[in-house]
Amino acid sequence: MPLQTYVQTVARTLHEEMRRDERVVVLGEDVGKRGGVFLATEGLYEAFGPDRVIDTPLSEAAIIGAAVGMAVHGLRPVAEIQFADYVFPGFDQLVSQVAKLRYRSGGAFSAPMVVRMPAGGGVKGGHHHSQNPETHFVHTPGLQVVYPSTPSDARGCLKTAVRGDDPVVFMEPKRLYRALKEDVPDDPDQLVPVGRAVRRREGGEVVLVSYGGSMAETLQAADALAAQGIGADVIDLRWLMPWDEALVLERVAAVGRVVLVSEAPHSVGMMSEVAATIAEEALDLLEAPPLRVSGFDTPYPYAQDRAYLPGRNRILHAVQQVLDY
Amino acid sequence: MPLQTYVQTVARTLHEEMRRDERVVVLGEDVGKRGGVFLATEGLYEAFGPDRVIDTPLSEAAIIGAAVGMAVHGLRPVAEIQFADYVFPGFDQLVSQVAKLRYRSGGAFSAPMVVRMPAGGGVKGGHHHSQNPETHFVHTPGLQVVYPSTPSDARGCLKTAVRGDDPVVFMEPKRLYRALKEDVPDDPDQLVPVGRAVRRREGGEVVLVSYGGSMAETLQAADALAAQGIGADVIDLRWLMPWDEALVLERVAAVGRVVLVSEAPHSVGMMSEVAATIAEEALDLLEAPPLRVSGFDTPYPYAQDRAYLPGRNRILHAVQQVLDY
Amino acid sequence: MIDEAGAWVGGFACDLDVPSLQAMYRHLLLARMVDERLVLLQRTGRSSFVAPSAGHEAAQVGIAYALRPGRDWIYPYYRDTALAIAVGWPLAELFGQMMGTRADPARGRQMPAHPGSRPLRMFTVASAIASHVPAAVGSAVAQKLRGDGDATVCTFGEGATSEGDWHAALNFAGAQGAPIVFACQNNGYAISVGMRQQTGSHNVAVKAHAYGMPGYLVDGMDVLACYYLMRELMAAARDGFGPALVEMLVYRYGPHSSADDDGVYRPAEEVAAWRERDPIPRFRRYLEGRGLWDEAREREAREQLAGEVDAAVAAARAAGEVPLEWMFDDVLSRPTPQLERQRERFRAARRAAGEDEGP
Amino acid sequence: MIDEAGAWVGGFACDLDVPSLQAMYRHLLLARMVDERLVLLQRTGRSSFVAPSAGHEAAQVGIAYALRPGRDWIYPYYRDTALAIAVGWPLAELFGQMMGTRADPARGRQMPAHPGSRPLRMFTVASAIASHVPAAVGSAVAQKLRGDGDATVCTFGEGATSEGDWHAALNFAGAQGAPIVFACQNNGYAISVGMRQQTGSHNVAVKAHAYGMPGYLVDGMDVLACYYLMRELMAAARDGFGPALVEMLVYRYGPHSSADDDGVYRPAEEVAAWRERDPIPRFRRYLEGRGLWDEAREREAREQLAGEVDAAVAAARAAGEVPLEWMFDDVLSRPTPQLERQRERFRAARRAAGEDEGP
Ligand SMILES: Cc1ncc(C[n+]2csc(CCOP(=O)(O)OP(=O)(O)O)c2C)c(N)n1
Ligand SMILES: Cc1ncc(C[n+]2csc(CCOP(=O)(O)OP(=O)(O)O)c2C)c(N)n1
Ligand SMILES: [Mg+2]
Ligand SMILES: [Mg+2]
Repeated sequence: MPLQTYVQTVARTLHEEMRRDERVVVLGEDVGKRGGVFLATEGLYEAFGPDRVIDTPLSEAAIIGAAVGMAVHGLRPVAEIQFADYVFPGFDQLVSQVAKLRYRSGGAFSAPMVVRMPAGGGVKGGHHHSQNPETHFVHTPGLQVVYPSTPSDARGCLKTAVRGDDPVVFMEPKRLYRALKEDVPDDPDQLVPVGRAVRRREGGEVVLVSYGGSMAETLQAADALAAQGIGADVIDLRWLMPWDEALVLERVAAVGRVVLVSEAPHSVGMMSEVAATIAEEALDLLEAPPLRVSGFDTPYPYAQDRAYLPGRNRILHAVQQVLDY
Repeated sequence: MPLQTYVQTVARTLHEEMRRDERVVVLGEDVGKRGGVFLATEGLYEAFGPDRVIDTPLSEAAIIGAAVGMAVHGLRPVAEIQFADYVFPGFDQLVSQVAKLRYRSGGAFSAPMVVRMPAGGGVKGGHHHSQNPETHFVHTPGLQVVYPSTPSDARGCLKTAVRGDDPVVFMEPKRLYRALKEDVPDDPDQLVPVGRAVRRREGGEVVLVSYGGSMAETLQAADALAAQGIGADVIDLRWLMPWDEALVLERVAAVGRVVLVSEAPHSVGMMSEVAATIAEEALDLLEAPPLRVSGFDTPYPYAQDRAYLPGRNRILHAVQQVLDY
Repeated sequence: MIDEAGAWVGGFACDLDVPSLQAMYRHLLLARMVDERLVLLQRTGRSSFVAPSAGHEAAQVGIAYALRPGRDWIYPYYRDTALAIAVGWPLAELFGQMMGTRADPARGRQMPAHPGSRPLRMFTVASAIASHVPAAVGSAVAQKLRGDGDATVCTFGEGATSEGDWHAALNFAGAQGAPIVFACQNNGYAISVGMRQQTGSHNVAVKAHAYGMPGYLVDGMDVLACYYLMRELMAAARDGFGPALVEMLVYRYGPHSSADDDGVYRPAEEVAAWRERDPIPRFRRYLEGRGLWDEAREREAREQLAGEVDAAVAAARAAGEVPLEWMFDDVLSRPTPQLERQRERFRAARRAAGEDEGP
Repeated sequence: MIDEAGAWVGGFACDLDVPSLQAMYRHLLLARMVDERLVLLQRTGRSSFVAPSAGHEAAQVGIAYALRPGRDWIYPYYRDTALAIAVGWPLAELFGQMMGTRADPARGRQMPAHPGSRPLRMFTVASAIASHVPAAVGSAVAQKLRGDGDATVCTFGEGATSEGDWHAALNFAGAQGAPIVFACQNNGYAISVGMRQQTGSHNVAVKAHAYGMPGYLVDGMDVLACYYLMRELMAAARDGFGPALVEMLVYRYGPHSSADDDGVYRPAEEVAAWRERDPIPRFRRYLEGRGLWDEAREREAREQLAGEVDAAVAAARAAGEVPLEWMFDDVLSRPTPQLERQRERFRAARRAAGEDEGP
């Protein structure tokens, strides 16, 4: 396969899945002729036409809500929310319908679908184009949540999501959309299993856990540590619900020190859950407190776009603290 | 003062505040002639008329959104969401407008308001009349969040909220609305400071932290422990954002064992944050892992209404585990 | 189509055959009887909630008869007891749902007044007002895409029309020309809030303009008027003429629900005046005028239906309580490790407390 | 009011005095020039984003002149650069906002194209489409309650009309009879999505029916038509006649934003045809016809305005960068202990890395 960016991989994967299964339909704002404002649906309209690539009115409630009825009718909708920040007008649909349908109908109905959304900061978009709302999804029972950090994972996770029997919130780190190219595998059935994390580095002195856009800074920090001769074990969670407790606990038990990196606001974030679980399950194996490096409890700022992110230096500072503890 | 139930106290407190300050207006579904479906606004319509007690159309976005413009214009709106579960159609307003207005306008505008909502289970209401969405609020920077568990606290916190300069999400545990009567203080200016928790019991063997509806079961558990000669220190958080880290850390440091009780779904709940903070700040003082007793990662069930709640026995089981550790 | 005295006033001849007309009437009767039984079950503590449908029966039965059950999709709301009955929802399932027993096809997951049935293509009701309307539109968009020649009907009260999700849904349906009929049962109140505070428009039907679809206003106390209008519109939708909005003027005779006291917000005379217009006697007068019904038939029907109701209640109760641990099922297609551990701890705590595993 | 050739075709005499007419024209000109400068600033990396308003100026200036600045409230959207300019937003603040410098009254908190001003009662723009419309209605409800005789205007594009929050807002305004005018700038596209996919209705104005308010359709390329209609409706709102919806037919000459490529979804001929209808030359023809404008005045005005723009850009840049730590302010009226600690850690990490405290 040729080298591909993240966003190209999304478009190609959708193309493959739509060719494979004619029940797969794409809907969202500007996903048709425009190919999506980030071009994540480029070429689909030309290939599959307006019935399967639907330019919707400007309403996230219509997009997510209609996907429920489509899924119940047997289609496999892949909805695009133009920015994760704009999921909120459709949030009632996600919470009240999508997440609860299987449960409340006793399994009579379910709504397998994918809700894709570019998320995260670092693109000078201000707080309405930079948020990381994963907490809202993870805390809503009935949803699967995934936030892949590489083109290959995007491909494997998207295929898993499209083919699965559950609703999946699929978050894409927009600042990595064109940041790197990868030699993406072309096996059409290579899936990333639900809930399975991956180790990106091996090392014995500290465990770094992250996901999504922050994997970039986390790996930079790990490389800086390696240059200093400090071995960091790096886990990319990928799936946030269910998340891979087993792997995290195994590595933390082995290493004893852990730093958790996520760019969402600090309070009640995904990493609060990971830290709480570690404290509950591995207290005696900890050599130092599990430290979180997060976004701040502020709306996402504009002028200080990069400073808001848990950058390399903030991660290294936390690592130093757990090493010195 | 005569003995008052929780819901009576809410109505009387609103009455006092509306009399005190003519800028205070109440709006919501059925808050007028009907006095609210729980009677939390009983008598207000008769006393203050349809201009200050507004029966709105059936739209939570209209309720919360209009409150923004009212607040900007100098009123002090108190909005009622009929059930916390129905905040979601208005969630975009809360996240995109209410929480961010002060920040995004650089302080030029702000939206001081109270958004009241009965929350929590135990009333055989199924998942659309039982949810505890506090995570969604606490994780949204720009909101204050409070969930008082007693009539007196409801009064003190509501006055603080109405008089403050910030938007406050005010959650009320509906299963306690009529469960107990209290001799509520009648000092018109007795406020509960923002962010201040309160100790409900003193004891040296385990700390129990909870808030809202679950305070009832938490106190039952503490009483059962006391009967066995085990002293439980009980903290009622009241405010969830900001929350009283200082008091929690002080008690945990003194006692070394802690159990955290909340009826919201387990993953990424308020108690994930409390546990993570304890692990970060008081690791070496812990004699046992901080255990959480929570609602489950399921939609709120109907038939098993009470079993879903973190009841006395589940709390006692967790206490036993931390004591035996 | 039939006036208050029961005379046919339609501009064409009624083409329903006699058995259908009689079945329609029996469905109206049955719905009213079920409603009364539900109120009783709630009062005696066997059920926790009722949303009475009395006064809405003609509208709902009219809708039901315009559908092709098992083909067209139905997206109902909580007051649609008569609709559910008339499309053939087994009464034992109905009472199972209302009492939360094992007879509930939804396994006791929701409060009473939340019908649903996969074989009948009846989407399970959700409490959150208007939240089902976008899903209904998705169903219709899928029908159009698949070209299967079916259509969808979606019901709600007039209060629902104020919600943003309702608007989003109708607007999308209009843009797509999707085969769906939106049937609003306007009873003048959303709990206590009357039409004047609900919206600035004089009626609901006019709101159709906003979506480029036709809007209709029909007497919801006239079962044949509702039936014929719905039949036309469902056929038009199936034939590719796109969506329509229907407003059916009805009245709810009872309180909003078992938790409501309607005396606070509406005058007794108003209720009494609408009682005069009760759709069931009105349709009976029509049938009697044609010699298709009489007192003997009435007595016989009531007896037989009462027997069916009794049997269904008994069956629903006999099915037994829903097991405690069903609470953990059906969240996703497979439980997460997180939920597995929560279930384990739940069991351990119960064991430690000497509680049994539940029914 | 003025035809394409610039002739007055109103049914009454234009009552605006000469200085106002000339000021109006200068505002149109200035807005276009600012727009061009913004595009330039973005291309040269001085700003990160532009939402061009070229083609919308007549609608926006018409609205602005119908307001009583500092009394009526304005709830604008991101494309309202000309509106902000015409109500008197200081250009240095405008460029400060666009470049995120200290000259921004909002302290560099939002991306470009987000005006706001407390003294002008201009609510700070939010990116989330239609999210400001309910707030605008709240403003009008408060005005009604306080009886202060003012009104509110709220603007948005036609795409915004599909959002649920938009509907919730208009419906509430209708039910309350609140003093507000909703002014929709319909440029035919929501990014790439045309009216046909946006809604089933033929136009936006007709949607007013759903809310029991009057709906108007006006040529948005005719500044006087926009002005007179808005003046009437604002006055009616202030006088207690309730809300109204206005649809102004405009065209956006540029791409949706600096991140867009409009060539993908609309034909060049369409853009060219609308260029022919440019509102600025059209109004100039009118003024020239009355002898109120000529080439010399044009040259002089352009020179003077260019000078103002240059000075404002320079002042906005000179104000300097926004300090790093302003990021932590204005979340609530006082920082939470949680945020205080986060700020402390942020400082500590920067110190440890040898980074300075920032500007
Ligand atoms: C989103 C949401 N908000 C509020 C409620 C509470 N509620 C239940 S029924 C109801 C009134 C509904 O009125 P209408 O739509 O006219 O239907 P009706 O009950 O009159 O048949 C309200 C406000 C709800 N269920 N969902
Ligand atoms: C809630 C929300 N969804 C999506 C977007 C992304 N978006 C920004 S502008 C736009 C199109 C708006 O079109 P319209 O309302 O017609 O205004 P115009 O830009 O044409 O003036 C979209 C979809 C957004 N800002 N907010
Ligand atoms: Mg109603
Ligand atoms: Mg537009």
